[in-house]
Amino acid sequence: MHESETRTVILGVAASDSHVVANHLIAHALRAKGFHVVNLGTCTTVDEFAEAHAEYPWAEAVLVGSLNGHAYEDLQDLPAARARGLLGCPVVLGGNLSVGSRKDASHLDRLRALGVDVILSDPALLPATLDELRGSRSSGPVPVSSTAA
Amino acid sequence: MHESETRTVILGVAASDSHVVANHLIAHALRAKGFHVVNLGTCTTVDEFAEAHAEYPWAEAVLVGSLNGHAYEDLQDLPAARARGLLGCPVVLGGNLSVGSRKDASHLDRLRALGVDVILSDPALLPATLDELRGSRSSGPVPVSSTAA
Amino acid sequence: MNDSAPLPGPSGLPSHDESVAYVKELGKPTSAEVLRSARSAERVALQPRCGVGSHAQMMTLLRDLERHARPDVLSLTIDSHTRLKRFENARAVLLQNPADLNGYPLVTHGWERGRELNEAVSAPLEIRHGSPDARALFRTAVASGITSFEGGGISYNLPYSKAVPLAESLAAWQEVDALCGDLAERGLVVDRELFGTLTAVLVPPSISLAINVLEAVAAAREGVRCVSMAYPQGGHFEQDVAALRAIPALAARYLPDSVEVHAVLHEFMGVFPRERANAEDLILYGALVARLGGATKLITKTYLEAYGIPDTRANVDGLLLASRANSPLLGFITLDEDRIAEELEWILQEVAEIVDPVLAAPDLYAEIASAFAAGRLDIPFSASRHALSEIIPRRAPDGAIRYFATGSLPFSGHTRKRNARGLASAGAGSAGAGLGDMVKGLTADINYFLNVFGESPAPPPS
Amino acid sequence: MNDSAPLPGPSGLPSHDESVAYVKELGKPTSAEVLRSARSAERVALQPRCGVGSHAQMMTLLRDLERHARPDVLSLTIDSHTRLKRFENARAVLLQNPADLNGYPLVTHGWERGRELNEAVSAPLEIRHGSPDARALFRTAVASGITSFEGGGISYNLPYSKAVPLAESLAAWQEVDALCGDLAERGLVVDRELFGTLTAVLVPPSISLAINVLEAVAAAREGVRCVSMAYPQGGHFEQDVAALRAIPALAARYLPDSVEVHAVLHEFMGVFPRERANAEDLILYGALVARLGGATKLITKTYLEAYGIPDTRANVDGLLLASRANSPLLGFITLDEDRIAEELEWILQEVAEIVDPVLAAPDLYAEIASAFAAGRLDIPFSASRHALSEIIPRRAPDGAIRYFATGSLPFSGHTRKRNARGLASAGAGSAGAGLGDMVKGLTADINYFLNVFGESPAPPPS
Ligand code: B12
Ligand code: B12
Repeated sequence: MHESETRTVILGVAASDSHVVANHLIAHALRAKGFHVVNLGTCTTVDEFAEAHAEYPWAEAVLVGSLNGHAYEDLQDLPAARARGLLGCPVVLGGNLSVGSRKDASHLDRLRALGVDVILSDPALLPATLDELRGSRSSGPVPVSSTAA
Repeated sequence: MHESETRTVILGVAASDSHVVANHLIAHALRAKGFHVVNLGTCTTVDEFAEAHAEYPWAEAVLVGSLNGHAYEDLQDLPAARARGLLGCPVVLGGNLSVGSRKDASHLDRLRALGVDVILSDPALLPATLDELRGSRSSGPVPVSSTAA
Repeated sequence: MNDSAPLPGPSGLPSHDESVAYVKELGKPTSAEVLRSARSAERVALQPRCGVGSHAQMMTLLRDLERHARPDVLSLTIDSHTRLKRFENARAVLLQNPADLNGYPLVTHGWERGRELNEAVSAPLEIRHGSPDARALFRTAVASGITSFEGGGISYNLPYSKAVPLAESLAAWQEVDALCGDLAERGLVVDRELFGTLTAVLVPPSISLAINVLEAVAAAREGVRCVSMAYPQGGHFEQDVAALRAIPALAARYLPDSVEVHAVLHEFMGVFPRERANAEDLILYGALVARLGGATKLITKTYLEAYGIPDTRANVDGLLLASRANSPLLGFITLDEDRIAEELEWILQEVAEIVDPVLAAPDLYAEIASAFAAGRLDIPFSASRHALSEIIPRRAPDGAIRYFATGSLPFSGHTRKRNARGLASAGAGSAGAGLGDMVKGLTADINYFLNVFGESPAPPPS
Repeated sequence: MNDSAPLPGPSGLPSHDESVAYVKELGKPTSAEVLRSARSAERVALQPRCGVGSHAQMMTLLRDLERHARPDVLSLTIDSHTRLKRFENARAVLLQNPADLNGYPLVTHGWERGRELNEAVSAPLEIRHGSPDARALFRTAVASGITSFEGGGISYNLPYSKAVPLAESLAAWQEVDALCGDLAERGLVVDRELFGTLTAVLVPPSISLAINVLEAVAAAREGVRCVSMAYPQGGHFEQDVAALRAIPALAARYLPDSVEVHAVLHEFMGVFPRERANAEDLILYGALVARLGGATKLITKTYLEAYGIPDTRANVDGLLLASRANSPLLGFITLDEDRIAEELEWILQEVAEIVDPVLAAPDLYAEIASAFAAGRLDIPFSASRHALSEIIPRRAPDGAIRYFATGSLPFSGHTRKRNARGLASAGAGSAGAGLGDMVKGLTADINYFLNVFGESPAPPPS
């Protein structure tokens, strides 16, 4: 696995979703911390994330934002991609992850079942989360459900 | 029965009740129509109404206002007074006749059961009602439940 | 807690010292403290009217209001048997059907239950009632640890009873005020709220404020340290704002510095629109008047006002809507300050013309009684025989409340002319008009907000 | 009506004439008619956002909103698969779990069901969506008898999709506009609402209005006769009022008299307070801005905004609260007219500097596309690659939205200096500040109302 001097992450917003303000801010903030951010922007399908990861295989994580409530539907292709050996890095998801105002925990479970590794709500926690993921990665397999949400 | 040239009515507000604005207006309005109004004002018990009727036996009716919701409690002594042969004229009641915002018809029934002859909501109907009562009186007994409410 | 259980018998009341200690241990602020902190935070404290006959239901009502609307002060509105000391009637109805009571019969329930209510919520309680002689009720309230008590020898007599002489009610309230003075010395400041709302309908601001001033001066002399002067929203914006702003000016002029004075607004207390949307417009309007007039506290109404005592949900909704007036986002509103200043000047002038002669007399209480007997003091639509109700208020074309007849009030020619001028254009003043016309005009003035909203003046279902 | 029944297959659409006749027979006013009468009554028409996946639930939702809140116009908010023409995804989710859709997939449900919805309520419907290419959706809407359609070649592309070229979306919307022209000739005026709200967050008024003007000019050229220009409440009172008042001025300057133009306000579309009371303060504030700015229509929010798509009750409550702004009792409010006039002048100046060069070009559509490519036209926080997002908005200390970076907008030196001056005192302009600081500052500007209400910037539960 290639390790560059600057740490790389892939960032994007889920396939049916055009909410982009947080995406802009997260990209800026991670760049200010020295990350190389490959920002795929809004309306990014799982395939596009996978292509980007193939292009930047040293990327530490794929960071997906989803605000419009369609996270589950938009990540339907994640298990298939993983089955094809793609997107071998942790997938971190954040935003507003289901439709409606009263959220129960089950919608997070079904996202984890799709293969989402970490669910975060506060983007300020991203750098620490990335550090932790890198730590656990060098010592073992990707943690399956560490979460700060 | 004594019949004076000017028609007389007895007016007052129920025993526990001090709401007096409508009482003032009704008195003014009936006087403007030529009635002699014996206005007993607020907080008038059944006994006081009965005394006034004894003093003005030619009064055509006793007009009772009740706004605070206590009409039923405040007229508890009406059956006893009637039993003693007092208040032989029609008793007309108007106002806000029970406690609470959603009224059902039963509270009117129990007032009629106490001996209230007419329940009116709009004081503008008083002159016509008094005419009608006088008409039916000269031809027969007091009507027991004519109502415009 | 169980209304079908026997009511507690008349029981010995605890001493003032015990009650003061109880309030300290209660672990909640007094009304006076709540008012002080609302004022320093520049927000309007909110308070609903609420009172039901049953103790269990009263507990539930207070808790529900607190949980859903977080009012700053909660009311125990007392039933109208109790306020007339018809304690036996209150007891009879309570035992038979507590829902028939239009308020909570505290004396009948007793002070131990009063403490239960007090402990059930974190907002302080105020007793709202209408008793010409409130001594028994006051003692029960203090024993219950209740820190705010409404009323006064004039304001809880004339609008509420028919035949109680003023000398009697003034003496009873002098005792209540003196008890407050005693409590203050023992470390408990009771908020004494004066009921300047009077008969609520078309009350000229200077009448409301003059009665407030007289009662406040009397209370201060007995040692009362926290006075809330209440004014009923009349419906004309600049006039109402000016009336609220007059309160601190009057306090500065007539009361010692040692007395804290708060302005309280009653949301409109006259004929309310029946349609919910219209009623809510009026509720929000009232709350904005309170905020912009600098009131410390607002007594709220509900969209069911035209129908009867509201249910809890409506009461909560009324509080929540009114609380929008405390929004930090209303700084953009500017007012017609010139117009307000003009009204303020007029109001202060009229109040001075009414109260200065009374305050100059050697015996305040005797002078109040004889001034009312002579009409030098007066209120419109008195429920009592002991006020002449010679004054007749009307609305000017802009909605402001003016004197159509000033009766025997000792007004200057200037004041009388100004009022007549205000009404002249209304055509209200046509001296030749008959009684019928006058009643019609007055009725239209009373139905003012129905007209604003285009509702017919048909009365609500009885 | 039953979602588990097979969906209607793609069916032939009725002709324009049939649809026009259908609307006439529907027995309810068109959106354009509702807007016109709201304007002449000087009230703000109210409209909620609302859309759920299931047809049966959509019926219930519309009926419940109408019954409890009587909005003037009702929305069909379309799901975000449909807006990206991912009709197959919409169908898949609909069959599997309609509650997972964030809107009503009208194309998938089909126009017959659209008519069912239309017939279920007495308010006219508007389609709100976000489609760069809305032709299929528009045709289905017209066939459903729906008389208001939101969007535009710029405003429904840049905020909503990543890679659709402007030429493509402009062409698609030119077709929609031309269809509206055809319908107008056949007697049905469709209200075409432009989505000047754009990316909603920190949108400088002149950007919103410039895009509105360009889309309106394009629409008018195709025969559109009723245009609603929408502007997102930014949060600064005088700036927002000025922006709304700019709309009739811009219409007079840039559009033929034959086009009716309405101003529409979107209640605040950025980070919303989480506490219900604070959210409601903001909702009422937005409604007052609409009223005082002279908007014809207001798109409402709910106290659940920070959490997700609201339930019906919250939507009703939001409408009822906003309707207080139509109160006849707010005549007392006067505004800082000088400040508003100054903002208005600036806004009109900035809009002219942005749109005049574009409108001077021979081919409007080509010029729009190349101006965006060059940054002469731009929007902040673009979701699309086809706008540069070189412009960076910031809040001045008073909360007004100013340009921190004007990118390649063809602004005069005067305009640039004025914006810089506005921000200078914010410390926002310190040129030496790093990216981290800029992001911090921007984030604080975005979280503006959280700060106003003292809420922590912690995000709502995901
Ligand atoms: C602005 C906005 C828009 C703009 C977006 C412009 C743009 N291109 O960005 C417009 C008007 C176009 C829009 C459209 C829609 N929107 Co919108 N929108 C909003 C709004 C008002 C603010 C969002 C925003 O920018 N916030 C500022 C940023 C900085 O914060 P944020 O996005 O909330 O993100 C925070 C966290 O979620 C987290 N986060 C975000 N991404 C990530 C990623 C990672 C990896 C991590 C760790 C954290 C993280 O960090 C951020 C800071 O705390 C919100 C409601 C609100 N008030 O929050 C609704 C909201 C998100 N939208 C919503 C909806 C439904 C839509 C639509 C689908 C509506 C429709 N059916 O037409 C459309 C379609 C868009 C689409 N195709 O997806 C809903 C989502 C509902 C739900 N989940 O139940 C919301 C919540 C509104 C609501 N209450 O109903 N919207
Ligand atoms: C002003 C007012 C007061 C003033 C009264 C001053 C006074 N002395 O007159 C004050 C502030 C003192 C007051 C006190 C109380 N009030 Co009060 N009051 C009102 C208010 C706001 C307006 C009443 C009014 O004057 N209207 C103007 C006149 C012209 O109209 P009206 O009285 O409604 O009468 C109309 C009809 O009812 C009818 N009518 C009246 N009398 C008669 C008589 C006849 C014969 C006929 C045919 C028709 C008729 O004609 C009138 C014109 O349409 C009403 C609510 C409202 N907005 O209507 C509450 C209201 C009447 N009060 C109410 C209550 C409960 C009280 C209190 C008991 C509260 C308490 N527990 O402390 C006290 C106690 C008073 C007592 N001892 O009875 C309730 C009654 C509740 C119920 N029935 O469910 C009301 C409805 C408020 C409410 N929504 O809760 N009140």
